[in-house]
Amino acid sequence: MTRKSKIFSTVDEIVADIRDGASIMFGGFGGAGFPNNLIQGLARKGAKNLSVISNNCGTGDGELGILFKNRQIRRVTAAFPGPGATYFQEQFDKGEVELELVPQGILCERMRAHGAGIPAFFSPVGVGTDVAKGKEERVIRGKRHILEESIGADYAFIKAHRADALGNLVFRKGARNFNPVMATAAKTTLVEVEEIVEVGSLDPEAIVTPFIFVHRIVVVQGLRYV
Amino acid sequence: MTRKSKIFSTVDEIVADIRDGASIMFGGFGGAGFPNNLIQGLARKGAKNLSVISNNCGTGDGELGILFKNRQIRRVTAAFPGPGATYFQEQFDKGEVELELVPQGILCERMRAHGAGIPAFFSPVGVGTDVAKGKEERVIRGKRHILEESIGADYAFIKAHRADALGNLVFRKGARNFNPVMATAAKTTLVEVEEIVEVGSLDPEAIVTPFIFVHRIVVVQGLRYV
Amino acid sequence: MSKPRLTREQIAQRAALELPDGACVNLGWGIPNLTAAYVPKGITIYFHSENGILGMGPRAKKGEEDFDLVDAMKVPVTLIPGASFFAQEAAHVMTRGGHLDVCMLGGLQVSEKGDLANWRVPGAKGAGGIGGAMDIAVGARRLIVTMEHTSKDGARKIVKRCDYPLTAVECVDTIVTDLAVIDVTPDGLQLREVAPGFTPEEVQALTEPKLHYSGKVPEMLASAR
Amino acid sequence: MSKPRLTREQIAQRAALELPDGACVNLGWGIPNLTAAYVPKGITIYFHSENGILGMGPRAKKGEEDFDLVDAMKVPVTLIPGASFFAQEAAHVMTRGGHLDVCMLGGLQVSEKGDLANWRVPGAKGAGGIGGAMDIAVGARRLIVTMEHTSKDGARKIVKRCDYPLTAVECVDTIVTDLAVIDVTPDGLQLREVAPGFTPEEVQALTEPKLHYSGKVPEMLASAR
Repeated sequence: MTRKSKIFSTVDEIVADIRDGASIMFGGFGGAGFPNNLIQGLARKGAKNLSVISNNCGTGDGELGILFKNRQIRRVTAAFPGPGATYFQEQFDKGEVELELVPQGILCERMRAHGAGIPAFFSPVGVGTDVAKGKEERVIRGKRHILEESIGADYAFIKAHRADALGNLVFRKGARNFNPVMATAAKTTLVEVEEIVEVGSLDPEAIVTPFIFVHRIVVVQGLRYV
Repeated sequence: MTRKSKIFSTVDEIVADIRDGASIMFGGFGGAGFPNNLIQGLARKGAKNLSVISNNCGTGDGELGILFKNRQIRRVTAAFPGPGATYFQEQFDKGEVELELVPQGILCERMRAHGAGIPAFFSPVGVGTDVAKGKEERVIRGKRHILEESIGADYAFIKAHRADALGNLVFRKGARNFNPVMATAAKTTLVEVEEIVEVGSLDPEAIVTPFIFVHRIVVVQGLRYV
Repeated sequence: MSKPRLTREQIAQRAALELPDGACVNLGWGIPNLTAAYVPKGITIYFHSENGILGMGPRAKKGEEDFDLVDAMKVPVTLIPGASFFAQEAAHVMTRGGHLDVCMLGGLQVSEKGDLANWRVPGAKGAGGIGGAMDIAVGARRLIVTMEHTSKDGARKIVKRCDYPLTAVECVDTIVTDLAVIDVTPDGLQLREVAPGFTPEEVQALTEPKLHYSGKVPEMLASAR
Repeated sequence: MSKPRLTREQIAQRAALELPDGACVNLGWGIPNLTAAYVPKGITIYFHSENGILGMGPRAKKGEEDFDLVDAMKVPVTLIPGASFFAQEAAHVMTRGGHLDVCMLGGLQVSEKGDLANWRVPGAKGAGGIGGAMDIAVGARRLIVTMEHTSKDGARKIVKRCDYPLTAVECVDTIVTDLAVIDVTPDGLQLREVAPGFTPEEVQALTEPKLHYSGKVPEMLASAR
């Protein structure tokens, strides 16, 4: 049995098997750490009816914007869709896209739980708010909590700074954000990196995402929408 | 208001206020990353009736052993007390010390939950075993799970390799183990380090435990029981 | 009622005096974010951002921006010594887990019991957005809300019971407005300071629940002008 | 029944053939731990340890031990290129979260349904210890139990129903013993191989639940001798 390399030559190849109806997580926050090349590849690929998880919903045509513009997304789980997410907001107002609005830390925690084999947890966040609607409430140690379920996806699209050929990852400054936790929570994690280095050349103490969580790698010049 | 330095000059000073009946977490696994100097200080201090959390229960007089030898511990939560934990085993057999035996990953996860503001979570680990006794069971997504509660402590005693004067920490190889998660789960975290460096000299990308989780630091030559 | 109230900058300046030396602090959108510029000299505050930074310094200078080093408002910032990077999930271990010393959020309404509504105006267009506010409100050791005392159309924002969608219940410790500093206590709202030129009675008139105070209420600190 | 069975080393050697190139693998105490020495040439296995290591290499040579670089059995090890360190909590995200390709544990009893008992002999003295076994058993993508087919006093260890304290229910995929390789399937136990010199009937006689097989059952691979 020969082991397949995780390294893909092009963005189009790395996304080639994404089917209609897939669920996909997208890293990125505040303009940093978005897998914009992978997103562009997915836009070209044209898979539709996607269920996505992302902190926000794009900014104009940038970041997730192009996927909304192309009407590839049916449902989104987000913490802060954002006023700049023009295509999303239009479709949301017309009832053409479904939104699950989630507190940001709970969005992280639900993904982490999925990656950690934890199906549900009690949380103090959102108690007594719209977020609690339809959720089980329970008083634990005298405080009100609601039950939150873990959330996974078929794919995570993430952006890292550097990878080795096995898929060990390091990130750059605030561009780390959602990327590591999403890598743990998806069946298949695709990463775009700016640079690929020899196996063994990343400091084992400083690797942020061990390769066990990474399945496909493409090296490509970073794209940023400010 | 003048900010107090976190740096203590001696082990005896850093543990001076530990009261009888305190709950304390102890890092360390497999002989590595044990805060042995802090433990020795606590043995000298003599606080009794302690409730402790530790993967194991010492090896002879070493690691937690001295605290059992001194009969300072009333109750222990552990994953693998260990055949070498002679004082613990003696007292356990005589019913003189209370044990809560917990799967190791769940021990970590319960501490992480505490540090993350999560009071309880459902877990697939221990379903149908002695660990499930007395715990709520629930089928989630077709699989059986049990409810686990978070666990915190008054103090965490941990060992790191290097600290800066603020308390940012890096660890050494497998000596990281339980130390970072315990730092997040205790009201007051005491750390013994081999070296203290200038603030700003640790790589911000490679800091494992940010200083927010660290309250007291003492520099002392590492002690190891092999 | 045309007496000058504090400006947004002055609210931020007053709020900054609530920060103890060495504190780890998260600032939300709006007035809270202005506070960073007014940290009193001689103390160091470690600003936290939800994207995984502890120890943010001032905004980056023009031409020196690094767009991987941004705060939660997408503004390029700098680091101070002792800063660290971590993942978003770890950033929220800090918020929700009760590790941040002080957090400041803007407010649309604050109730007598310290309930906060700050993320959505009822009937507003669009999807709205929660962001990190709920995790922060629930977990902050001390939550300060900075806001104008009344809305643009003159409605009272400190109310007996919020009718806007809530961010979190019983979470606010202190309210700093353009008219007052008010502490939320188990015994009700305590009026700690009033804006220069205003009387407690005038502030009470613009506040729905009862304000408790006794004797002369000090003016909001002069350094805040 | 005095025919020679496989030795513990040979069980480990046979079990090692179950490991695919590039797999991330955790080995428990006992026979599983011996497996690392028998990884076939030309493939690379990334061994995982609960204390936060992925990519352990062979034991450290005498005189070159680093006692901060130990496996879960406290043995000083080495690293291979691509190895990383992380916290115990993250190590168990890998175990429980279903990220490890193969895990091997020792066994006291395995049931027909794949229940595993491996951490405590009923009535034994002392507190016992669970360690990481329960997280590993629940989360492994593929769980292989390596053990002797019968206990020292001749009792059958592959049973209809475990009466020893359980480690996890319905978790075992494959059992490698000194007599056989057996897969746990929804249709019952499938006898895949028998030890050289043994017949399926002889193995069945030492196994409580029914073993399914058809035709000639191959011998446990020769390279395992």
